Amino acid sequence: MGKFIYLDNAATTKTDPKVVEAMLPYFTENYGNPSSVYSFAAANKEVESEQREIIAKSLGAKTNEIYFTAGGSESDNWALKATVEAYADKGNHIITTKIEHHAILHTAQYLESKGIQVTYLDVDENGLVDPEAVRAAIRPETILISVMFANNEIGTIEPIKEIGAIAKENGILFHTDAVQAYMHVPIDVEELHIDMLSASAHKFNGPKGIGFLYIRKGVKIRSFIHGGAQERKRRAGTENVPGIVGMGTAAKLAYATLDERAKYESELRDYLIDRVLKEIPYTRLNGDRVKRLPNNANFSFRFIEGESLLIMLDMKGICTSSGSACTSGSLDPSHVLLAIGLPHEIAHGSLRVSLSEETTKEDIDYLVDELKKIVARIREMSPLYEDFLKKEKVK
Amino acid sequence: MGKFIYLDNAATTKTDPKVVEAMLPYFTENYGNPSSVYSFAAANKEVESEQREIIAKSLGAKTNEIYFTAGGSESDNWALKATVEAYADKGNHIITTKIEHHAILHTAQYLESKGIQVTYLDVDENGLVDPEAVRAAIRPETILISVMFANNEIGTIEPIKEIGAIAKENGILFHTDAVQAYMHVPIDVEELHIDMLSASAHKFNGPKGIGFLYIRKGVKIRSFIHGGAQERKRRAGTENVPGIVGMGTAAKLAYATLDERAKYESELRDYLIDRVLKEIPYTRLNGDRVKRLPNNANFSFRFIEGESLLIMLDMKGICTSSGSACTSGSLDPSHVLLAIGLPHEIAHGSLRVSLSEETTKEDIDYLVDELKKIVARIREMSPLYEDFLKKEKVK
Amino acid sequence: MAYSEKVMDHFEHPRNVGEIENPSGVGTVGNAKCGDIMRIYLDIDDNQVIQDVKFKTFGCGAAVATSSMATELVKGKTVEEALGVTNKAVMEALDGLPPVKVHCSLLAEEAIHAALWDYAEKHNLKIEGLEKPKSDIHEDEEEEEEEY
Amino acid sequence: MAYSEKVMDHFEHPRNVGEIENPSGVGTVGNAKCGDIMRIYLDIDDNQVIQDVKFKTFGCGAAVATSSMATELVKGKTVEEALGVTNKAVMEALDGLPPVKVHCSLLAEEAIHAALWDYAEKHNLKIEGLEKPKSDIHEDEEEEEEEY
Ligand SMILES: Cc1ncc(COP(=O)(O)O)c(C=O)c1O
Ligand SMILES: Cc1ncc(COP(=O)(O)O)c(C=O)c1O
Repeated sequence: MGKFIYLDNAATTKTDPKVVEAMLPYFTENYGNPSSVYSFAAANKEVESEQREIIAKSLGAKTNEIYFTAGGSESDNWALKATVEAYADKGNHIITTKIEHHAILHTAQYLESKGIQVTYLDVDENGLVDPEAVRAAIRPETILISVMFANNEIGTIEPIKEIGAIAKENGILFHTDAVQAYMHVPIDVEELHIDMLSASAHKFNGPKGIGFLYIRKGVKIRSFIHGGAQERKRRAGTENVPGIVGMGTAAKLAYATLDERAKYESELRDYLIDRVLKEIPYTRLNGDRVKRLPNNANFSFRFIEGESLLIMLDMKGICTSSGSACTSGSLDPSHVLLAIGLPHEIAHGSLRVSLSEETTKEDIDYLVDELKKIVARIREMSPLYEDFLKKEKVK
Repeated sequence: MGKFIYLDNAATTKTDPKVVEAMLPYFTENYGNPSSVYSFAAANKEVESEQREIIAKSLGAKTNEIYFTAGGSESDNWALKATVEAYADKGNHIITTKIEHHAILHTAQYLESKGIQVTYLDVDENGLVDPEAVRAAIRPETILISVMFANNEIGTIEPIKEIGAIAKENGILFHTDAVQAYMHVPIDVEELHIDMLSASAHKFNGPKGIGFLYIRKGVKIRSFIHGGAQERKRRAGTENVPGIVGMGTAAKLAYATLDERAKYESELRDYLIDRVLKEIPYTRLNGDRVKRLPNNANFSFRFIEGESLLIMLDMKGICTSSGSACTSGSLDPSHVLLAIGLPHEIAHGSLRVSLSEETTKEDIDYLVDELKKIVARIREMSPLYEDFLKKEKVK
Repeated sequence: MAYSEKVMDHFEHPRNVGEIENPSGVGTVGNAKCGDIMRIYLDIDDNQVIQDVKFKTFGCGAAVATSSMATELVKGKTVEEALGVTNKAVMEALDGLPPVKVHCSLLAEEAIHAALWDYAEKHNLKIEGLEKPKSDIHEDEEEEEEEY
Repeated sequence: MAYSEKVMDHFEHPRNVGEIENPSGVGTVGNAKCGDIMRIYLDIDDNQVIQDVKFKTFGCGAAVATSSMATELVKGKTVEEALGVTNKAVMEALDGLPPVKVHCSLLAEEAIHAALWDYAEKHNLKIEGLEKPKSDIHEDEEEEEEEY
């Protein structure tokens, strides 16, 4: 095998070997069901509590405000659907944005089919939500504002604090999908007035299939998955102890390195952005230049379709994505890129590069060098580029 | 540490070390998101398919009828809630039983709060549902029958084939919660006319936090967790690849040994039942003597409360349970034991012993010997036993 | 269950299990439906000092431990002093109880009161501050999750 | 994406990429909105034999591979034979396509037809069996999951 450079950390991350090590005893040794009476298993309840505490601390939350789920999608579904149900007497309107992940967007559309009113806020050309637009969208019957912390495709970080303050002022619950942001930027639920927050372990070097929903004490939502009395009766199902330990361990490790990681990755990211914009013509950066996840860069190369680009990069041992992983295979261009105003043919030609702390400057140099060649090669093959050149000549 | 005898395999099982070994590469090496384009990650799509095939084969189902979930509770919630939604024009009545797991029971109660009509069928003193009672409960507006394959507390195996036939005859969907039965008794969804089936990996030496819902092709239910296009657009969320591989591997191993395991365990179970009933007075076996899970025994000891019994057994290194794990900590006696007609004070004194293929005759002998002493000791302390003896004397 | 060591000790080695023949007072509280029944026997001398105390309990680990501790706490005390032994005192002496088990300590307090009431009735006494005990304290219980 | 080796080969080494100056016929189909555009250039001699063919494609891996394969299949054929090159033939020659990518093979067939139509119009010919091509075949698409 030749080169292997993984630059798709926004899709998923490598589980840290230390995390796996921490999980291992809970498969074959301490495998007991935490709800059991005997000490062998009941000890796992304690272990769970410790993980909950690690996570709570990282958010400025209380231990009993953290509820384990099977991942970001479940957390998002829970937050939206259960809020709508619990606050039905208060109103039937929710506010979200056009650039949410499908876990929010499709859930909101589902709720619309059940008679809920949904406002999907526009964003500006950098993907930013205007807090004043949030305020303007509030109605007497608004029960929930859900705005993602940072966008998974273009990396833009939203003005969460401002939106949180508006929500609080108006007595409306505020949920944020922080799946991309948690453990990549600092988050304090008190300071930001966040009432609910979704996260997923596999986005910060934890295992897949485990996540959590932070629910502020006093928020009256009930279960999304009904059954046993786990998670203070709010989320049924035998606890995924190895997964929980994996997520807790990953959170502990990631929290300790948050600042230095962010610094390292954002410098590398800026180096990447600068080189690409300078060296490859007809290219734009998507997302805000400054209010941006430390590990995210997203480009559009005109006259180029994304999948070809990805496959050619793959042939050079480079893993990247176009749009979000979940929608690849679909024929539609990214709803996020359309929302920031890109025309269809440009939206089709986007590339997301998401770094990790293991990414090196050499990796980035290799990427950019290959990218230049590949973009040139695909453009050679593109009828759109042909037409463009012909028009240029005429001028 | 002294003795350690795990006899609570109905609560959860040890993850097979071979299963863990199979999972390991998917944490730190093949960690790619299966929805990604590049070959490194896309290969995981294949791997997933293989697991799906193993499971489909074990049920006589087709590969694309297996949908991965986060466990039995999610599968149960999905089956009930999505059916009610998808078949709303057909009707608003579902039929289930009084002895279902809370994942079904609480979901059904939730649906009642949304205006769905639910019939909870009685069972006989052995916990058996009468197929004719199912037939009698059918109304023109009945859209779903959900009867568990085998009960998690008392181990009774329900007449699934007869119920399946009745459902089919009447054109009504049939779901079965097979969380306790799958990989413990043979199941063929064609032969038994099952339209949907829930299972959970940690009940057959797979990992926690992963399960599946079998959905017969043609059943029109949609997503319960909305979002990305995973699982043929029916269940969103980045696939839990290690979990899926763990479940597939566990299913493969368990399927290969199903018959011999069932034979071994049921012989041991019968030995246990015979000894206990013979050697401990004022004791009854709960659940059907013959139509019973190979690894389940459930007893009621009069004048005794279950938790004390469990703790004393725990002190002897024996892990067992009383009622189901999920409800321990609650003060209510098991709804299953009440449904088979036990009075409250007897329902409080039940003990579930669930074996595995690792359980030995020596383990059982040790258990019974300790049990005799402990039961005697607790009865000595019991005011109910005191009253009973006084009454006996008067006679 | 996360019982304290003290609870486990009193569960494993319960003090004062048994009956007293011809007790000065006996009280039984709780009911089988809820899963715990406690019976306390008191032997009280002419100076209203509790000379001996025994119990029988049908119930969980906490029920046994609180019965045991309650008997220890009232033994050798006067009736008046025994009345002051609250469920809080029992809990503290046991280094605490899990929230779902707090009702056991209430039951233990109530069992003592019931035995004292029986003593008072039998001896035609009026004990200051002693009310007719409820036989079942479960109605007082609260859900753990108060906010929803 | 699970492309066959053949698809990958044609994607990595596409045959007949380029333009033909003064082509006998040229056809462009698809649209940028849907993410694929194919343009086929034909050089057809007086005996209606396709002497040369070139393509340019904006699109995914399958779009490039089907364009490449389609040009290979029509090269050296007569116009009539070329008309018989269906999307099925292209798919088979590529050892199949993932279900979501079948439309690419339809697009390739359509691009050939469009170029032939252009050739026919320019030369005032009527080609038996050739209909005016749709520029966009996406309307024919089906959801993968037919049953719900
Ligand atoms: C019959 C039955 N159904 C459903 C479940 C729920 O499965 P899980 O805890 O894996 O969500 C269980 C076990 O807990 C069970 O025994
Ligand atoms: C912003 C955002 N929300 C939600 C999700 C869903 O998380 P998961 O796939 O872990 O369910 C993702 C990632 O896939 C995401 O990036």
